[in-house]
Amino acid sequence: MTDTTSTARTSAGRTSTGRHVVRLLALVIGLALLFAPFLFPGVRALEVAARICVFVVLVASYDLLIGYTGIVSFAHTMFFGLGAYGTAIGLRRIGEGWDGLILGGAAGVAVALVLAILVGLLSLRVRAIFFAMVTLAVASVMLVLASQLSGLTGGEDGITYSVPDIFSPATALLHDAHGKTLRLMGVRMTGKITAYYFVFAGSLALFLVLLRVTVSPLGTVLKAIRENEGRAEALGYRVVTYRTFVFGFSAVIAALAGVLYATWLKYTGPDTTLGFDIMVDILLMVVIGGMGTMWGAVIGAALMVLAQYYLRDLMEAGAAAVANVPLLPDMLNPDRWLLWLGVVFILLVYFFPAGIAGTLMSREVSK
Amino acid sequence: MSALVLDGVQTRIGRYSVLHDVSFTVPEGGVFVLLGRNGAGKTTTLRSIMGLWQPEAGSVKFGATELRGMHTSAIARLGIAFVPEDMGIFRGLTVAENMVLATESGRFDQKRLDWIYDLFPALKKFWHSAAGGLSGGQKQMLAVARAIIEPRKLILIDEPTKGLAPAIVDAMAEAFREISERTTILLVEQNFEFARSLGRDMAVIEDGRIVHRGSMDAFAEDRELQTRLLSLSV
Amino acid sequence: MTHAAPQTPSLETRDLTIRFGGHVAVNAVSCAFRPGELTVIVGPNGAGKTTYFNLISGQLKPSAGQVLKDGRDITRLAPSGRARAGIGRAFQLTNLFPQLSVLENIRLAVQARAGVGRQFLRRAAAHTELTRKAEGYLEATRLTGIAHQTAAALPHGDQRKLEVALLLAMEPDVFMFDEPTAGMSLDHAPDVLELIAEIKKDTRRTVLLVEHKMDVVRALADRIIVLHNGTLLADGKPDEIMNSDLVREVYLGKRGAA
Amino acid sequence: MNTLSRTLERFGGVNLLPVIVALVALLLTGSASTWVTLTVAGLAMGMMIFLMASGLSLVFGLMDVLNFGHSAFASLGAFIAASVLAHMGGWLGADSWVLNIAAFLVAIGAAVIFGLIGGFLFETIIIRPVYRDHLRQILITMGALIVAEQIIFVIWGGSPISVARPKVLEGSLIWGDISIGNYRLFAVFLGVLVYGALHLLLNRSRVGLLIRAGVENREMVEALGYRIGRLFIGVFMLGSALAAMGGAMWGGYQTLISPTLGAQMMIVVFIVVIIGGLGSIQGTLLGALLVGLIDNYVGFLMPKMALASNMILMMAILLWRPNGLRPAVK
Amino acid sequence: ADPIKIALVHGTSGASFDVYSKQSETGFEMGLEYATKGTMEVNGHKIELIHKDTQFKPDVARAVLAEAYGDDDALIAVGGTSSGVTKGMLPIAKEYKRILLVEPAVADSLTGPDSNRYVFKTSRNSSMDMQAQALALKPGKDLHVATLAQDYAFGRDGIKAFKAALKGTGATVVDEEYAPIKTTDFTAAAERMFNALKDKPGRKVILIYWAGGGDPLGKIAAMDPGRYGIKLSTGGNILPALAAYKAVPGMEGATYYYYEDAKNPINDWLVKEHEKRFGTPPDFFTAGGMAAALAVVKAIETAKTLDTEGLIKAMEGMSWETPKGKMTFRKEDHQALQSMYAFKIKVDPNVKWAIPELTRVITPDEMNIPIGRHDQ
Ligand SMILES: Nc1ncnc2c1ncn2[C@@H]1O[C@H](COP(=O)(O)OP(=O)(O)OP(=O)(O)O)[C@@H](O)[C@H]1O
Ligand SMILES: Nc1ncnc2c1ncn2[C@@H]1O[C@H](COP(=O)(O)OP(=O)(O)OP(=O)(O)O)[C@@H](O)[C@H]1O
Ligand SMILES: [Mg+2]
Ligand SMILES: [Mg+2]
Repeated sequence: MTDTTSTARTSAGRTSTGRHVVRLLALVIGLALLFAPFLFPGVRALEVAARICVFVVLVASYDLLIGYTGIVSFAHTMFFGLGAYGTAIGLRRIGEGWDGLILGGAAGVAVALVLAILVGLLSLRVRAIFFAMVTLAVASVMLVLASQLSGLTGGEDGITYSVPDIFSPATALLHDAHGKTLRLMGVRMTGKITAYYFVFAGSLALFLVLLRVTVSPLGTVLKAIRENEGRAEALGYRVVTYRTFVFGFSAVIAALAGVLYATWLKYTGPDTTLGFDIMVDILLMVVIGGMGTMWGAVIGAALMVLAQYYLRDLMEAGAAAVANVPLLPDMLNPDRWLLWLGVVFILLVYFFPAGIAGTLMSREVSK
Repeated sequence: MSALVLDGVQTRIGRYSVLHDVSFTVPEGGVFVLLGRNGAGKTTTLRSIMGLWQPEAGSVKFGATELRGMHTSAIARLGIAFVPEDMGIFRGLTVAENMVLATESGRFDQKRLDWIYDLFPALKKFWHSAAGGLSGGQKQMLAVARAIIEPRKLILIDEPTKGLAPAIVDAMAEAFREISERTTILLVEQNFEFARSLGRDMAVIEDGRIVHRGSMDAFAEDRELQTRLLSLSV
Repeated sequence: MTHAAPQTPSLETRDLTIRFGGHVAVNAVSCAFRPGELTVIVGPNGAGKTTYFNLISGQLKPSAGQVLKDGRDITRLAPSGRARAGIGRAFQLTNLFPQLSVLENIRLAVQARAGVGRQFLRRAAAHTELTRKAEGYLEATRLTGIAHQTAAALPHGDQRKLEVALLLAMEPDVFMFDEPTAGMSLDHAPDVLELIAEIKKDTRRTVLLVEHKMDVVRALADRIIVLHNGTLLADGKPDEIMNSDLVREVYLGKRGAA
Repeated sequence: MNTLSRTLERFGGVNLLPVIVALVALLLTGSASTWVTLTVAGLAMGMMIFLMASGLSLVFGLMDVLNFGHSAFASLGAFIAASVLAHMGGWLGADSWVLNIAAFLVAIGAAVIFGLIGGFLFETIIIRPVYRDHLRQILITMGALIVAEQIIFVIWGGSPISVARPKVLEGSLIWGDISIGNYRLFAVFLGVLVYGALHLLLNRSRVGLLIRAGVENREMVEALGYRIGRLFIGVFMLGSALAAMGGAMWGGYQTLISPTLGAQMMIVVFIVVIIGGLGSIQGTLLGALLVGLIDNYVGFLMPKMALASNMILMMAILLWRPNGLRPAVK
Repeated sequence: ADPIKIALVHGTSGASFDVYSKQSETGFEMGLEYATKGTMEVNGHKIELIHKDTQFKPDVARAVLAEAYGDDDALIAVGGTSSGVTKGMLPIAKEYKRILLVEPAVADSLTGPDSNRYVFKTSRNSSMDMQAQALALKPGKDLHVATLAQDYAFGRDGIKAFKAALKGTGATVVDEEYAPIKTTDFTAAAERMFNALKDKPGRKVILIYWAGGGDPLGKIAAMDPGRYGIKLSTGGNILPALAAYKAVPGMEGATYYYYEDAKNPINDWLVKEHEKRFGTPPDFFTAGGMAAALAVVKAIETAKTLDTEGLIKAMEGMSWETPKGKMTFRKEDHQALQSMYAFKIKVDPNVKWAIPELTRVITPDEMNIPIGRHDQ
C-alpha cells in the first residue's frame, strides 16, 4: 500500500519539462508519419507507418478504458475486429466502392456499439476482475463465431477484397508530361499514397478526439471512477452509466480504427483483427507508452510496431556478430525476437511502471 | 530503565524528508504520550519505530536491541504491538480470525479474552462476523483488542480514541492504566483529556522535530506552553 | 439560534430498517429534519449512526421503510441520484480520490454540482468559473497551500478537512457529517466547526451531524437524537437530552454501553 | 428464486449442483451405459482441470495475484515430464506396474521440483513488486508467459513432442458398454490426494488466514510478527508446483504437446476458479467438476453448444452468484 | 547474368508451427542444391534466397511479401505456412504481378475463386487428402463410416470432399461429428459415433480428420472400439505425431508423404542427405519444400523469357520430378497434381513413431480433384 504512495506527490497542475519532452516526442513521431511516404521509401516502411497510425488510435482508445477509467477489458480487439469485418463484408457484398465501405463500416461500428453497451450494462457492475474475465469470454465467443460463420467471414482464412479505386495502387493520381505516374521526390503518386493519407488523417482525427476527451470534464470523472468509484457515486456521478458510456465510446473508436485498417490492408481475418495476440500487443503498447497519459499511445504504438518489423533484422545482425560464441547465437536467433521483447517488457513494467510517457511526465521541474 | 530510546531519527518518505531529528526516551512502564498537530510527524515516528519506514539516520533502541534496520516482523516478535492510525483491520476476516492472528500460538487465553469481552462487549457480539461490517468505533476497538490480547513489552498506539463513544473512551482509559503496569505504552493522541489522564511522560513533535519533552503533569499545568505548541486554549 | 423551522421537512425517514443477516442495525427509525436545523445524532459505537447515514445517502438499500426528500420518495434512487437530489455527505473513514490532487478532488465535486460531467468534447479548463469556485472552497477550508498535493500524501487531519471541503463543494440541501473532527488536532478542528456553524446559518439548509465529542455537540446542536441498538431512543432539545438518565446510561456513563 | 436457493441450501447447498446436473443428464441421455461413461469421463476431466486450477486457485484466489504465467508453469511442467519420460522407456514399458508408476511419478516429481524452483524465482523476480496491483500483474505475468514460451522453443524446439505413457495407464477398463480410461482414473486419484492435502493445509492451519490477511494489508500482518514475504513465496512455490504437476498430467493425457499447451488451458482454468469463487479450494473443485461434467454432457447431447458451454456456465453462475459458488472472501 | 532472387516467405516465429516452416525452407534449399548440383546457378544466373518472416500474421505477411516483390525485387516468392496467412498474401502477388508459389499451406481455397493467375501451388490440398483417404478404405456397399472433424471451415470442407469421394461407391456415412477445434476430451463424440455404428452390419469405420493436438485417435482407440467391431482410420501425419499411431496397429489410411513410402532417386538422395546432415529422416514439409525448389528450377530453365509472364507460360501444365514422384501443375488453377500413399500402420518398438507401411500408391488420375478457379 505504502509503496504506491511514495511517488505520490506529483504536482498535477503544473506543466513540467517532462511533459514537454513527451509532447515533443509525439510531435516528432506525428511528423514522421505525416511525411512517411517521402521520408522512408519502400513498401515495408509504408506498411509500418500505416500500422502505427491505426494502432495509435487503437491503443489510445484502450488507454481511455484501462488507464483513465481503470476498466480492464480483453474485448478491445473484438470491437476493432467488428469494424474491420463490417468494412470487409461491406466491400465484398455491397460493392467495392464507397457505398460498400461506408455502409459496411457503419454496420460494423453499430454492432460494436450495441454489443459494448450490452456487455457494459450487464457486467460493469461486477468486480473488475470478473469483468475482465467476462470480456475475455465474450471475445473468445466472437472469435469462434468468426470461424463458424465462414460463409460470411471467410472463417480462419479471412476475406480479401478490393477498395475504392482511389486507394488502389494501380490508380495513378497525377500524371507527368509523358502520361506516366508522376513521381514526387522519387515517390510514385499512386492510390497507395491516397490510401495512406486516408488512414493517417482518420487516425489523427480520432486521436485528437480522444485527446480532447481526456481533458474534458468527463475525463476527470473517469479518473475519479478509477480512483474511488464509491466516492464518485456519492458525489452524484452515475458510475455505471459513465462506465458504460466510456466502454461504448472506446468500442466505437476501436471499430473505426478497424475500418481504417481494413481499408488499408484489403484483407481482414481473425489474425489481423480479432485474435488474442493483438490484444496482447495492445496491452504491451499501452504499458510501454504509459497508461493514463494518452500521449503514451503514440510512443508505445510506434516503438512496438517498429520492433515487430525491425527487431528481427537487428537480431540477425547481432547473431551474426556472435556466431562463434556458444548458445548466444541461439538466443539471438532472429526467430526468437519475441523472447527479447518479453524480457524488455518485463523490465519496463518493473522499472518504469508508468511507461515511457508516464516516467518522463512525472519528472518535475526543479521546484 | 528506559524501554525505548530514539536518538536523532531521520526519516524520508519518497523524496520528502518528514522526520528531521526525533529524539526522546520512553521510560519503562506507564504511558508515554506523543503530542503534535496534524502532519507533525507522529504517525511517521511510530512507523519508523516499527520498521514500516526505514529511518535513514539515527537510532531506535529497544532495551539493548537496535531496531533500525530490522524487519518489521522481527520487531513485532520482540513483543512490540502496533495499533495503526487506519486501524489495519482485515476486513475480509471475521473478528475472531483477526484476533487469532494477533496471538502467538493460535489459541486464546480465556481469562484475557473474557477481560477483552468485558472491555469491548461489541466484539463478543460480532465475534464471528466479518470485521469489514463493524462500525467505525467497533473497528477501533478491535484494533486495540488485537494489541492487548497477549502480554507485550511495548505497545505503540496511534490515536485509539477517535470515533469512540465517551463511555468506551473511559473504559479504554481504565484498561490502559491497568495494562501499563506491566507494559510500556507509547500513545499518540489528539484527545488531550484522555492523554492527560493517562500520561506520565510526554513529548511534543512539530514539523519532524521534538520541540518539548517533560512530564505530563508539568505540561498540563503550563497553559502557555499548551497554547504555543498545540493551540490548546482555543 | 435560528429556529424558524417551516412545516415541511426537507428530509424524512419512515420506518427505515436494515438487517444484516439476523442483526437489525437500524430498526424502524422515523424522523424528520427541517431546514435551518442542525441535528446531532449520538449513540454508542455500533448504534447504527453511520448505517442510518448510509441508508439516507443510498450506499445501503433498506430492508424496509422509506426516505423522503422534500416529500418525494427517493428510496429507490442510487447514491448518485440522491446526491443530485440534494443530499450530500462526508464519510467517517476518509474516502477520497487518493491519486488526484486536492484541487482535482474538489473540482470533481464542483463539477458534479454544475452537472457538466457528461461534456466530453469541451476542455475542463474552459470552465474557469468552476475552477474559481473550487479554489474558493479550498480557501474556506484552509487547504489552499496544498492544492497541488495528491490526496494520499496528506496527513490525516488534512484528509479529514478535504473530506469536509468535498461536501461543501457539492452544495447540497442536506449536509451529513460523520464525525468530521475525529483525529483532527485541536488547531484544525475549530476551522471545521466554524464552517459547520456557517452552513447552519443558512436557513435553507439541513444539517445532520454524528459526533462523539460532547463539547462540540453542546456548541452546535439545535436538536439531538439518540440511537441505540438501531432504534431511535430519544429526540429533543440538547439540554433535555444531555441530562436525561437514559442517555447517561446508554451513552455517557461509565461502562455499561454496548 | 429465494426459496429455491434456500431449499437447495438445506440439502448441501451448491455442492449438490454437479449431482443435479448429472441427474438431468441421465434423463436426457436415456442410455445408462453412455451416461456412466460420460459421467466418469467428466469427473475425471474435472479432476484433471482441478489439478491445474488448484495452483491458480491458491495464487489467484487467495493471494489475489492474476498470474498469466501460471500457464507457463503448466507448459514447462508438461515438457519436463515428457523429457524425463522419454528417458525412462525401460521402466515405462516394463511389465511390472510398480516400475510403470514409479517412472511416471519420477517424471511428475521432476515437474514439481521445477515448479518449486521456478515459483521461487518467479515470485522474487516478477511478482514481488506487483502485489495488489492487478493491472501490472496481468502485464508482467503476460511478459513472463511470452518469455517462458520462447524458452520452451529454444530448449525443445517448436515441434510438438509426443509424451510416452506408462503401460498400465494405457487403455481402459471396460465393463459391458461402459469404458473408463486408466489414465483418467489415475488423474482422479491424484486430484483427490491434492485436494485433501490443500484442504488440510488451508483449514487446519493459520496459513489460509494469514495469506488472506496479508493480501489485504501486508504491513499489518508483518506488524503482527509474521514473515509474510516468506509465506507468500511458499504459497507461490506451491501454486507453481501444482501448475507444473497439472501440466505434466495434462501432457500425458494429451500425448502430443506443444509450447502453447498451458495457454490453451488458461481460459478454462480461470473460468473454473471464478465459478468456484475466489479463495476456496472447495469452490475450485466444485467448479472443475461442473465444467468437466457439463463439457461431456453437452458434447453428447448438443455438440453444437459444446464450445460455448463453459462460457455460458460462467455467465449463468456469475449472474446467479456474482462472487462465484463458494467464495472464501466476499 | 543477373542473379535471380527468390523470397521464402514463411512464419518462422510467433506460433508453434514454425518448425513446419523450417522443414519447408530446409527442403527448398536442399532442392536447389540437388537441382543445380550444388552450384546454385541456373542457366548462369545465380540464385539468391531471401528469407522473410510472416510471424503468422496476415498483415505482416502482406507487408513482407510486398517488400520482397517491391523493394527486394524477388522474381518468385515461395511460401505461406498457414492457410489463413497465405490467403492474405494472394492479392499481393496479383498487385505486383509476380509469382507466388504456395508451399506448404494446404487449403483448397488457395487455388480457389479468390486466387489469381500468379499463384501456383505445389503443396497438396485437402481434397487430395480426403479422396486418397476414401480410396484407402476400399469403399463398397458393406462400408459404414462415422466421421469426426474439427468444427470449422477446414474440417467441414474435408468431410465434404470425403463424402464426395465416396459417392457412387455404395458406402454410407452414418454420422458426422464436428467438435470444437481445441477439443481434448472425445468421450462424448466417441459415444455418439459408437451408438451410430455399433448395430450396423459389414465394415465399420470411424474416420478422423483432425489437425493439431488433442489426439482423438489415441483417445478413441483407448475406448476400445474393437469391442463393437469398429475400426479407426485417419490420414498420415508428420513424424512426431505418428508416435500416437502406435495405439492403432494395422490401421489403414492415406498419407501425403512418408520417407520410406516414396520410391525414386530424388527421394533416396533426400533421405540420405537429410539423415547425414540432421540425423533425422525428412518429413512432410521437407519433401514439399524440395518439390517447390525443383519446380522453380525447372521453370527457370524452360522459360522463354525470364519474367513473370514467361514463367507462367512455362509453369502452366508443367510436369517435373520430385521426392514424391512426378507432379503436374494443372493448367486451370495451377494446383500441382501428385500421388498419395495408402498405408497400413506397423509398430516397431525400435522406431520412435508408428510406421505407415505402403500398401499402394494412389496416382493423380485416380482422384478427381475439383478445379478451384475458372477465370484463367
Ligand atoms: N505516504 C506519504 N507520502 C508523502 N508524504 C507523506 C506520506 N505520509 C505522510 N507524509 C507527510 O509526512 C508528514 C507527517 O505525517 P504524519 O502522518 O506522520 O503526521 P501526523 O503527525 O501523524 O499527523 P495526523 O495527526 O494528521 O495523523 C506530513 O506532512 C505528510 O504530508
Ligand atoms: N455491512 C455490514 N455488514 C454487517 N454488519 C454491519 C454492516 N454495516 C454495519 N453493520 C453493523 O451494524 C451496526 C451499526 O453500525 P454503524 O456503523 O451504523 O454504527 P455507528 O453508530 O456508526 O457506530 P460508530 O460510532 O462506531 O461509528 C454495527 O453493529 C455493525 O456491526
Ligand atoms: Mg497520524
Ligand atoms: Mg459510524
